[in-house]
Amino acid sequence: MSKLLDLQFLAGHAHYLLFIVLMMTGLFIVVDKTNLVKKIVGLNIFQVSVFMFYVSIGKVKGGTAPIFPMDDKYHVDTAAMAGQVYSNPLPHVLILTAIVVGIATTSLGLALIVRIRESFDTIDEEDILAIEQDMTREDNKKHGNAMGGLA
Amino acid sequence: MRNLDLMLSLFRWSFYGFMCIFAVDVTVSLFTAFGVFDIIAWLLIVFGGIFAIIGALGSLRFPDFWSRLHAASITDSGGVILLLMGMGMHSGWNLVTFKLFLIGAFLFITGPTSTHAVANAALVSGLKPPRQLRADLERDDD
Amino acid sequence: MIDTVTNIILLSMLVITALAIVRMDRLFAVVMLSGVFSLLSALLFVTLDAVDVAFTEAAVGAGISTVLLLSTIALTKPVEKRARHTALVPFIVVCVTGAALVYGTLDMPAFGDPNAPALTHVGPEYLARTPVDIDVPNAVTAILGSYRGFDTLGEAAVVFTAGIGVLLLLSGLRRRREDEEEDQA
Amino acid sequence: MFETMPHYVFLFAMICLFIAMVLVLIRLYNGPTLYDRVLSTNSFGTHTVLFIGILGFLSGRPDFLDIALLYALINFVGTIAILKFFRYRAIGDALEKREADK
Repeated sequence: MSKLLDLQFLAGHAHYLLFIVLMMTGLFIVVDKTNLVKKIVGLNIFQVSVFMFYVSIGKVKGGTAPIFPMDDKYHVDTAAMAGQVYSNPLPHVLILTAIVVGIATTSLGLALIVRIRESFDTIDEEDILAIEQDMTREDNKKHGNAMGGLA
Repeated sequence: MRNLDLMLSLFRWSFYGFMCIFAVDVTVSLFTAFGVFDIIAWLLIVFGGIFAIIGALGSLRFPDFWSRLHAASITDSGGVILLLMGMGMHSGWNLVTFKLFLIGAFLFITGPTSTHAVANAALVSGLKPPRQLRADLERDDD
Repeated sequence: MIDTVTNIILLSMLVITALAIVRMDRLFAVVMLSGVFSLLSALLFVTLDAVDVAFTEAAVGAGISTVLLLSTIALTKPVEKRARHTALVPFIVVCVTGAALVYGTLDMPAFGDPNAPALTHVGPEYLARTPVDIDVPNAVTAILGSYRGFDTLGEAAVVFTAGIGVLLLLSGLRRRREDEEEDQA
Repeated sequence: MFETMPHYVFLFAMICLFIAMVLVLIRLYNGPTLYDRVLSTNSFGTHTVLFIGILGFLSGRPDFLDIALLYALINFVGTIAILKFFRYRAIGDALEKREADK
């Protein structure tokens, strides 16, 4: 923990700390808020902070985006690349894939929310829980004896 | 006492003169170190930034929606045009200028359109202009 | 220096936006704040040299995601209810998780360190071979389309599955609703 | 002293845009009506477009203005989508029919 008091160390790791704060904000929304749409928004925040963390690993100090200069015949100009530092393109590729998959899962979750609202007439988690408990109680009343008093 | 006043005014005016000479000197050295276009570009960028702040400040501080609409249009017109023109003049004639022109043309079309759409939606939904403004509008109709 | 300060300011604005999302209970405002959130995160991607990621994040986060959230709210209720439980337990959970993650980052190399393990093996190889093998100026496109083409195929499969799932979930919506209205009438 | 003058100019513009973005964010957070929020979202998008341009010039690679162009486009589409939503309470035509029946 004494590392956190070192200013040099803190300057190099401040990004990571802020990513974690952001991630935990998303987690707090997912855990604490009962509205399902808001939970999806929280999940998005969590997701984006993970993406940023991942992309920040590929960043090189003094580097630029991995887009190479071209010469007159539209080939990559390897001579002009010589002194230039480029950031690592691999995290960018992986995160590009992850973003598209993320929007797919988000849309699936939102479709589920629409169906939940149709069935339960609410999108609040606690209300849904109460309704489900009521349904269980009803079932117990109806079929409890038939199941031998176990259900 | 009179001598003190005289001395103070002398001091003040010499200070002003010195500042004037300093300003002229700085300007001349700027113009000799850089071209005229560079300096115009910087002025445009600086004023564009100031306009952006003015617009944002207005949209924060103005009392009702309709005056905030007016303040936000300052950023959309003054800020965007000045900043894009400044960046274009700074980069010279190349692909970047063309892209900047494209952005400018697009914002020039979409900015007023979206602002009009917001204002229209607000008016249709029943957000009334303040009383004074409404009175002015009615007087114009007569 | 300026890069770091810009990053920190952008990240602080992101955190402020996220906290505003936590506090806001009108879902329209939450959706708009999340649109602003993804615009800001795309800005941060630009400063982290991930231009293509910023492109995608802007299109997906600020465009598609906002429209999807808005249409969901159109089909459901626009105002969030106050939670009945206390926020203490979630807060403790979040703090413990955050402390564990911070402990995990202590051993990481500093931000932008060129000797970090992540930057010394595969990345330079890709950067060196892309101009020779594929001759495309954008290294990200080259890797995405060629070296890691199967990843993209898997992504397409996932998106296809998700699309089928959404269609299955929403297919009978209007029909069922009309049936309901006929029943009520 | 004057060699880095363009640098300072762009830095000044960037700081201005930062301040403006924060002010617009505050208005977005406590705007009383929904239209205030839409307006400030739109304004924030414009600021973002300008910011990317400035950032490109400041980092010495102004080739990334394509992203700014994309932002401008998405910003416009987003604003129109939100307003269409407020007008008809639906993005597609799913609920318009029901709304018209009422």
